[in-house]
Amino acid sequence: MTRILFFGRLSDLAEAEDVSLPADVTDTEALRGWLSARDARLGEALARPGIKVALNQAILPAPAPVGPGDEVAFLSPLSGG
Amino acid sequence: MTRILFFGRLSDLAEAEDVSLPADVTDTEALRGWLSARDARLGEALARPGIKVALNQAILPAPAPVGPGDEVAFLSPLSGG
Amino acid sequence: MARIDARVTRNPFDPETEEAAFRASLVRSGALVAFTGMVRGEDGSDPVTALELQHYPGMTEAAMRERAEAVAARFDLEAVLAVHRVGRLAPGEPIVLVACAAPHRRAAFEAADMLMDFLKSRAPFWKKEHRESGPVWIEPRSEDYEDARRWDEGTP
Amino acid sequence: MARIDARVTRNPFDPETEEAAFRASLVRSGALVAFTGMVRGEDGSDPVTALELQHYPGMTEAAMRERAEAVAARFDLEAVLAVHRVGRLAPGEPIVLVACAAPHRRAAFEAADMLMDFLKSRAPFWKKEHRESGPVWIEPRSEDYEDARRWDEGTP
Repeated sequence: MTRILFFGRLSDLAEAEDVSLPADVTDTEALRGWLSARDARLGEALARPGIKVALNQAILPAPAPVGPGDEVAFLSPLSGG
Repeated sequence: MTRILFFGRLSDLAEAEDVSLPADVTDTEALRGWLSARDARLGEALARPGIKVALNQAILPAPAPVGPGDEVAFLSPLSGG
Repeated sequence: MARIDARVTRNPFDPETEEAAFRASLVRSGALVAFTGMVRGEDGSDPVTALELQHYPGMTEAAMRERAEAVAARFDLEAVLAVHRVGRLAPGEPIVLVACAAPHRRAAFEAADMLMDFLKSRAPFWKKEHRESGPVWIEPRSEDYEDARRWDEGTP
Repeated sequence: MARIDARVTRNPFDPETEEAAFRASLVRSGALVAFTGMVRGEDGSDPVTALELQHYPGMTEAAMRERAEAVAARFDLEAVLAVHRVGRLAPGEPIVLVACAAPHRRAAFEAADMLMDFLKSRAPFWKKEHRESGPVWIEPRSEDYEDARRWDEGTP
């Protein structure tokens, strides 16, 4: 299973879930496409500028391989303080 | 009477006093000279760079007339905070 | 290296109590700069009724510590404190406290400033304002990103 | 115009108690920056045993208020607090507290920074350190004057 998380504005559109990824979803970019195909509204939000992807709690500078046991988080623009 | 005050390093060398100024001491610069003539060590300290003169609690940009009822303060470099 | 205390709290916290304990721990500092951020309520015709703060448990705490370490590596500091609230907050409630203690005041000021800039746009927190007109997710303004960039290596 | 509270005290004061009262008075601020200056004791081989702070009664209070007003005229602030201790202080004791509250954090940071720069070299206080080797009058370093000049009109 792969854990998928959503934060900020994205968390209004999708719940955290544990999924078995299809065989062709092997990196974070393919995962984004797969999630977008399942839910057009979420897909639109994931395509917005400023969305970051974290793999196992580290923000990715570029798409990276993903598989069972990983935790992938889609992050709306950060806003603390 | 004119009140003379000393602050900071200068306060180690001279006490506050109320004086009747001689007739020829009519401005703050003459007052500095008169005090220096009375006490060479104080005079040396008053000649150091950074000494400011306040007349009636306002720092003077240049020598100013002084007379009975005035309060003149000689200020070592300010150091708060 | 400075002592670092970086925490996320779901419960309300008292900035002055935290600061007093922080100050009592100091032995070589002459300067302490503390920043407290509070939920602003009054804001024209559409006041904020609550602020909701989300974080990414685990990642957020690690990021706060990492940001605090970056600040401590840059300035001569004795200690750094960062406390960040999450959950649902009422107007006036403290959101964040950052305190930096240093031998000299310039380091304390700049360190607190830098750490706040980092927490504002580079730590995994998300803010949703509940207003009378409805909820609004808050995103950093372009000046928040610029503020944070001021501290980047090689930035003019 | 911001509310201003500028005070000289011969008695010890508690920065966090002052700050708590200051924070409780705020209605429109999202940011509070507080600077606390403390007597440094440890300083190599010749530690400070006491700090003596002199002021010019009347003139000092007026100057503190004037400096606080200059800061309030420059930034969008809700309130400014400045408390400055005089008399004989022990190592660790607070010397000065400056707190600035503003709707936005940049104004609060810069205002507190500016007010401290002004108190450091442009307010009538004098500091004498008592060290094991004897007493030393402290004068501003050239960087203290430069720090204060940063805020002058027309300075680049």
